[in-house]
Amino acid sequence: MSEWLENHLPKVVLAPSFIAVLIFVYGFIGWTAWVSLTRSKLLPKYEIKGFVQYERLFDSPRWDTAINNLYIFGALFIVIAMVLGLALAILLDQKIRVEGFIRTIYLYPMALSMIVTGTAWKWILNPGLGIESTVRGWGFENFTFDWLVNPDFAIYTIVMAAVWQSSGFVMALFLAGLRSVDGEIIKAAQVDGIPTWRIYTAIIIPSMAPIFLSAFIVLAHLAIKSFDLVIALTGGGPGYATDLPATYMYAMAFSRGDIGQAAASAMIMMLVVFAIVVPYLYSELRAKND
Amino acid sequence: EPQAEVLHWWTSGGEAKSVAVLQEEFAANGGTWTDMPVAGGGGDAAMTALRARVLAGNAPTAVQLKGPAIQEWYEEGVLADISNVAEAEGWDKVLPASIAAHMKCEGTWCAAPVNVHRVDWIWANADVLAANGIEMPTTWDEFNAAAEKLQAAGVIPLAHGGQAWQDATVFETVVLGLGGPEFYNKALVELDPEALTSDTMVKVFDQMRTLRGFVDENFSGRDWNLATAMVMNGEAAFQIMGDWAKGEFLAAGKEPGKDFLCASTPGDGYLYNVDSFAMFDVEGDDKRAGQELLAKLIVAPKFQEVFNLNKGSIPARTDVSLDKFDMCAKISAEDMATSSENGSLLPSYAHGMALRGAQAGAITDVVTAHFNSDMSSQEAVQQLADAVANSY
Amino acid sequence: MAPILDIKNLYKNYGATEILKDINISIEPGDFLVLVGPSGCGKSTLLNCIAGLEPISGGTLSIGGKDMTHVSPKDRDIAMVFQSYALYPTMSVAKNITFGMKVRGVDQATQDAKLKEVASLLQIEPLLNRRPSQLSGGQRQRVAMGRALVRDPKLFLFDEPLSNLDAKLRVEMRTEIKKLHQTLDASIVYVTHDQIEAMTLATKIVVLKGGVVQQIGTPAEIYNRPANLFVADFMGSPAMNLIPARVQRNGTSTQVAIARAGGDPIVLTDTRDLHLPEEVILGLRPEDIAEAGFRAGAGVQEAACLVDMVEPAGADTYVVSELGGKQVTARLHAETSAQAGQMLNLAFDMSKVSYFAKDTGERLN
Amino acid sequence: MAPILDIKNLYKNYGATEILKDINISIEPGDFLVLVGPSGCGKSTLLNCIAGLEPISGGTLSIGGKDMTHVSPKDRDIAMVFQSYALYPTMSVAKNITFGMKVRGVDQATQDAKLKEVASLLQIEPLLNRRPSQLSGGQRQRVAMGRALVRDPKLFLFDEPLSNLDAKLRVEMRTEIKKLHQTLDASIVYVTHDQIEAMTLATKIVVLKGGVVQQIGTPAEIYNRPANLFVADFMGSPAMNLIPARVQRNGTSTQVAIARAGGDPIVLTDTRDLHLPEEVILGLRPEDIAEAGFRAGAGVQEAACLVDMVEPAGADTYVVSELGGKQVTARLHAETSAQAGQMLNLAFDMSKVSYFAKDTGERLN
Amino acid sequence: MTDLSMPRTRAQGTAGKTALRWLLYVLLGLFALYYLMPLFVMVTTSLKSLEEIRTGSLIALPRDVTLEAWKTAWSSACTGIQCEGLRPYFWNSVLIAVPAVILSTLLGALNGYVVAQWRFRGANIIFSLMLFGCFIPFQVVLLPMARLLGLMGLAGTIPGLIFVHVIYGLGFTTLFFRNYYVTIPAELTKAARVDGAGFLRIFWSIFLPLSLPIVVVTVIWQFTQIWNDFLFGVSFSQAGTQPVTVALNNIVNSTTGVKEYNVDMAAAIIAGLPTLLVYVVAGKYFIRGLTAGSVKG
Ligand SMILES: Nc1ncnc2c1ncn2[C@@H]1O[C@H](COP(=O)(O)OP(=O)(O)OP(=O)(O)O)[C@@H](O)[C@H]1O
Ligand SMILES: Nc1ncnc2c1ncn2[C@@H]1O[C@H](COP(=O)(O)OP(=O)(O)OP(=O)(O)O)[C@@H](O)[C@H]1O
Ligand SMILES: [Mg+2]
Ligand SMILES: [Mg+2]
Repeated sequence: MSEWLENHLPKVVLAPSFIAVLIFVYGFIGWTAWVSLTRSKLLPKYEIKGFVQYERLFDSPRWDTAINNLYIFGALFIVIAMVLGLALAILLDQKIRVEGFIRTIYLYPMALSMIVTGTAWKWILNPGLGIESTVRGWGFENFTFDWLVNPDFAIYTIVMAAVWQSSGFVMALFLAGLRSVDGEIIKAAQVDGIPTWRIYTAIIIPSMAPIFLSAFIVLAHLAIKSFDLVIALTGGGPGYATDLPATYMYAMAFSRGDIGQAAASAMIMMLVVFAIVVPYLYSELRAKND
Repeated sequence: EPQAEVLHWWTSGGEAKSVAVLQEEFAANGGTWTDMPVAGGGGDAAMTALRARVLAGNAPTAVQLKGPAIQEWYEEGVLADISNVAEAEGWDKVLPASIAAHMKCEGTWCAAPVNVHRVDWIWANADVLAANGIEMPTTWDEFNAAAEKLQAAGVIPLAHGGQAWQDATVFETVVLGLGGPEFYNKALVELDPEALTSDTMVKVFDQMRTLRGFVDENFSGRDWNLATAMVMNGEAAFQIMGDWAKGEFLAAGKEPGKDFLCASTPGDGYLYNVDSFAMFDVEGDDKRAGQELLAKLIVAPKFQEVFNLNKGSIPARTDVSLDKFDMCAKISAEDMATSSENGSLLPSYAHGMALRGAQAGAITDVVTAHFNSDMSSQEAVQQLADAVANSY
Repeated sequence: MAPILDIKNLYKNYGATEILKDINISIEPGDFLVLVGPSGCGKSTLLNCIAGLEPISGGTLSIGGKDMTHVSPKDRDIAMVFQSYALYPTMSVAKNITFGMKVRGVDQATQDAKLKEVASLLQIEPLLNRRPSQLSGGQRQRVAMGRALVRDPKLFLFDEPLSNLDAKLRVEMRTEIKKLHQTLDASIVYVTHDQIEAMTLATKIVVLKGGVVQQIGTPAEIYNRPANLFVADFMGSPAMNLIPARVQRNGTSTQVAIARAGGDPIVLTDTRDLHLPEEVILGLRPEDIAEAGFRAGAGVQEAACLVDMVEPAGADTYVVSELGGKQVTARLHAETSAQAGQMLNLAFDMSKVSYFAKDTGERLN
Repeated sequence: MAPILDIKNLYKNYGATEILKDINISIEPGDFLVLVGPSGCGKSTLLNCIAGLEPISGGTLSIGGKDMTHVSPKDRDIAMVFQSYALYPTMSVAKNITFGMKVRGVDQATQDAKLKEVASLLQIEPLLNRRPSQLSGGQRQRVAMGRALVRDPKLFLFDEPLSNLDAKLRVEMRTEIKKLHQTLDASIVYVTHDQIEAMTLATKIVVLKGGVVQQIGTPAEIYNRPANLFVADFMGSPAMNLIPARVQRNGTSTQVAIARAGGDPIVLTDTRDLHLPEEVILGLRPEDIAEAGFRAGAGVQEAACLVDMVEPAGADTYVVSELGGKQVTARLHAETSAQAGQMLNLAFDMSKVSYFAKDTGERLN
Repeated sequence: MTDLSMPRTRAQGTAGKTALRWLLYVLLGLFALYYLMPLFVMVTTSLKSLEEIRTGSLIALPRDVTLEAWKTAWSSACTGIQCEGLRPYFWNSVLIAVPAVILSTLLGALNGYVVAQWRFRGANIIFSLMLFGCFIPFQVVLLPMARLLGLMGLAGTIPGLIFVHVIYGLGFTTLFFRNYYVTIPAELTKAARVDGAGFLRIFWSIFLPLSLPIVVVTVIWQFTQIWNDFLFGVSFSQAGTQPVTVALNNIVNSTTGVKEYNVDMAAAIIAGLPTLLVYVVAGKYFIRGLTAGSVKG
């Protein structure tokens, strides 16, 4: 018995988490799939009615906007936050005197609830209150920065605030990764005559590939689930120009008592995630295995 | 000993004090009040919590609920019947019929009303109007003319916050003003497709487009109270908003009639937003007793008076003395009485009184999309009909 | 010509510990400097300082006549093989080797040619597509070598580059390095623990101990005329026999008396003209003590000694005998019939003897 | 007694590559088995398999008579020194060494005593509080040794444990390992590239090539009677001379003709009674070719050869001459007057000659 | 310990290098400004009186600095009937966040360790499945989870909230640790196994001490997520177990009452302080080169 335990301990240790995930993630996904086939309103019902919720979903112009926004927002947010996070991590890795202080400054946005920082951003980005009026106040009368109130550009202000909030954490993630790279290898590269930037791009960063996976998953998750950010900053507006699937789903599930519709949108969201994450994951884990 | 865990979303200073009155009375009658406040999103967050708790089999005793949502929850079979209290207290006699109707589920009483907010208010800065020689408008044409005048004078005619619910608030007053009570009822309560696609509706959207022109460029995402502040500052002249805006004026030390003016929006009718409490099915005699006591106290004149003085709204029951209330509240109460008689006392769709969430939301989507883009009125009308059809 | 590497009064500390003390070394272009010394004496640290990977705590260091204090490693024009290999873990073997060239903008054809050449030299052609983690220890070491060998720098730094190779391969590599040195006229600083490597490769050997230079000289100088007891003991395997002896001058020659286990002291005569204190440490290498009859020469003298131990080692047999209170090793031919416990006539080549002061350990002759 | 380690038909693949092929080895208690072979031949892999760190792909492996297939490394009662050290980076040297004992619940006093003992043996006492990153290469290697030496297992596995130590220390360590082996009567599997280590330590040597066992035998057997050309060439440094020759039987003795550069073939006589094919490869170690007059014995025969190269190496001087189309090395004493380009009389000890088949490379005599 | 900057010798740097270093600091400073901008707005607003906010520019410096709002937010702002500010809710949040962070981090570390260093058949698939779990929108789990919590008898309790946070934190913590541990040489595990250490011992003695930087990252992440969580906090709590975010939300989000921005901002900053504290304290352990010197090659 004890020998069996000995040999199977790794699996035993993993098992509870795995079972929990099976139930609380995949079980619930199954549940959601089921509900998405019903006409659940205020509370879930379990009588299957076919794909009517999906039809409603694809008929909804608001959902179209939400999905398009997700692509724009997701792509920009992930790329910018990743690049910025990495850049900041590298800069911070140069033996900075006040590293701890600066690191905290970059990280703190994560600490504050978006319920309120959203208001601050709203003011800063509002042309009448924030940057635009301040800069005009300095005498630059033609300065315009009205993305927040422009339906075509409002989504980019969401990107700005989202990057502001999350890039610090990505930086921390990369910093931890940078610090785990073996110093001897860097020395070898220096002697090999490799310029510092090439050392980062060709040696350190490739050896951090797993950390990139972490950062990507974190950012993708934030992109998919960005919710209070939008609610606080634009409330989905102007109009529903900055709606995202997550806000759509929340609105359906909780403001409108249309759980079936929410479930359908959740299923589509997860399909989108699946389509993006699985190939990446596959290549990442494969590379590790050979 | 009566027990009550009360889920509500009245958390800001004035509101909280109002509820505290209820709690004190509840305690004075020997009850124990457990407070479970969840603010946010006009009760969305509270509803989220409610749903989770109902599913967990851990429903709160009393919940702030309103409009058709009460009936929806009733249909889920989770509401308690408080008819015995209502009958003992004679609610039927003191509540306007249309408001009483909201409190009943299939003939039994299932909720207790707290107050009546009037939604179709127009607020104005007295000095600005005076300076430009403008009277409070009584028709939308007057409003438009006044607005143009103001615009020419460099004043923002209409202070507005570009949030979907604010757009919807303006929209419903325009529907009421241009279409009249009957049209409002057909279009926004009964969701009659003919009404939704009618020429009147096209005109409504035209007027929305006109109003859009009276709003400054930076309205997007603005909180309603910042818009109110614009009126206070004289930066803007008018705001269309429910009577909670009065609270902001009063908090800033402004006097009604002198510093700021209140009037119903152009047209007949009265759009109400009634807050109420519903009782959930719970186990235990102490909780049941709590529910009954709570229901009784809520509708009792004392609480109705004190609460509404604090909140800016008016009592739901018609037999409360209005002596202590301000001018605007008195107007509101008078209008409610007349409207109740001539059938123009109507539920506000924008505040969840008229429609179920899905339908109201579908309409709001179109309204806000139209207001924030250059969509034509025809197109908007078409989309409105489609969205409503798609929302069931 | 200016020295290619010039180290003056170099100090290096890690925190409070002094690792290198007052190092002075200079290398002419084309020199092959071998650094030897006990484990932990600071050899790798010195290489690191030369490469600019560790800041120096004092003194100056110049390469090609240019002061290097503020020059970063990548601008020093050196190639280095690390003791710990330090291969790029995410790159294939081929990429590990060519990466430096690629960065320097060497064209593809040259890269390929160089890679091919080096890979065949190091016998790693079949491994070119592997990752370092899929290599054996010796293979990794060869890749590390390859990375340096494709370069054409002012100065090569090799830190025990052959330690994990089998004897055969090591000999081949040694030859290749020697060739490299001769054909490219490259300047090389080389750390090794292999005495044969040191002897056959070096034009100059530096013996380091505890961060202090003990002796700098040609291999022959170091081997034949160690500057002190430490060097004498350290170089050569098995080590030089260091035997306490009493000396007495006798005309121009010297009488050396060595205590012998189980008998009177052996007295041997050194015919060289030496001035020595009375008590000395006498140094004589095992190969200078042979079985009587197997060694001829002017200074050779015989004496019977008690054999304590016989240790056959392939080509030779070592015989240990206690002399002057020390275990003295003699290298005999493989076929000796010597047996432990017996007396054996040994031939001492007195012309090879080194004398050291008993107190300071410094060389006396 | 049952063999302490018994390997039968062991195979090991990494993916599609076969690394070890049909290995059969068995060790009696107290055996000191040395594994040698070219870099990358599978030595470390074999140790990993024995330790249970890599699953085997075929065959069986038992330790102390018990099949080990499903036994985890920690229950195999082995201690191992890794070629790559594998020190615990966050632990001090002392903790690195005592960790194994602590895990096994050895009491503190014993731990301390053992630590002290091992630290002094390895000369790392001053380093006990350092982290591995603050050590030199050789110091790290000694800590890795220490981790194994504090244990008292059934079987020790050493993977090139002395490769980064200086010659002196290496000799000392070698002696200590030998002592350990003798006093504890421990069984040891030892990988080394150092021929002297292999020769002096082993009771049994296994020569591996490309994952295939070439020969198993005592050091003397391996050295004197290599089973095939590979072993002959691989063992011994400098390597055995392998010279193509034509043989002709002449009564009970054999005439061996070897082509000579710049002259007629040398003809030497082997007096042993051998039956050989006409064309053979003749193997003779450098130390069995001496300068004429310096080697006596029954089979010794002299011949004049043209010296191509003279290579002094401290204790000896190597002389290279082309014979049978091969560079043949002879080991001469250090004082030889041989000069490149001159003819030199060399003495060949024909009693030591090995003969190998030209085609298969297998030993013939 | 390597850094990519030049080793600093006695006299640091030439002119070019000094300039570069200045550029570096300027760059870092500019980014700091970007990050600080909203905080500036929040802090200044929190120091203004309501009157000033109503009449002045929202992003100007305060004319009269007053700490009134901070006091109110901490101890007298209304979050419903009670007007005791954030104070009473802090403890709930601590009771939820601390155990949940510790548990999820520990479990994640163990899981990551298994997946990275004890690969068995299917480990990667299990890992992928766990990872994909990160993406499940919390809104969809709310209702079924509520039902299950009710069945388990954990509805509305702090253990229930801890449970939920641990479950939905596992994906991330496992991800972080796994991706850190795959870069640690497998030889270490091997050596420890030969040394007689078992699975848990190796984890505890060898891997955990190596994990400081990633523990920091994970703790930062988990603590932030859990401390700032609103959705679960509001749905799975009841009166008496509500976390501080619900209180903050109640202070900030009044639909029809007077909005006190200064109190809102002060409350938000106060609510964020514990998280900030974690950043500062944990940040010390961003240490370089823990694996240095462990293995050769
Ligand atoms: N993970 C791996 N995948 C594929 N091949 C491998 C892997 N690890 C080792 N090898 C190969 O297996 C062979 C045997 O390796 P091993 O480490 O056992 O060699 P070795 O005899 O110890 O060599 P050395 O003396 O250089 O240490 C080598 O050719 C090596 O390239
Ligand atoms: N980071 C450090 N902190 C403190 N001491 C160190 C550090 N690195 C190395 N040392 C010490 O400095 C001395 C010299 O180390 P170095 O690596 O130069 O030795 P070495 O001559 O190369 O030895 P080896 O032959 O064993 O590789 C050693 O005693 C070592 O313990
Ligand atoms: Mg070294
Ligand atoms: Mg090996």
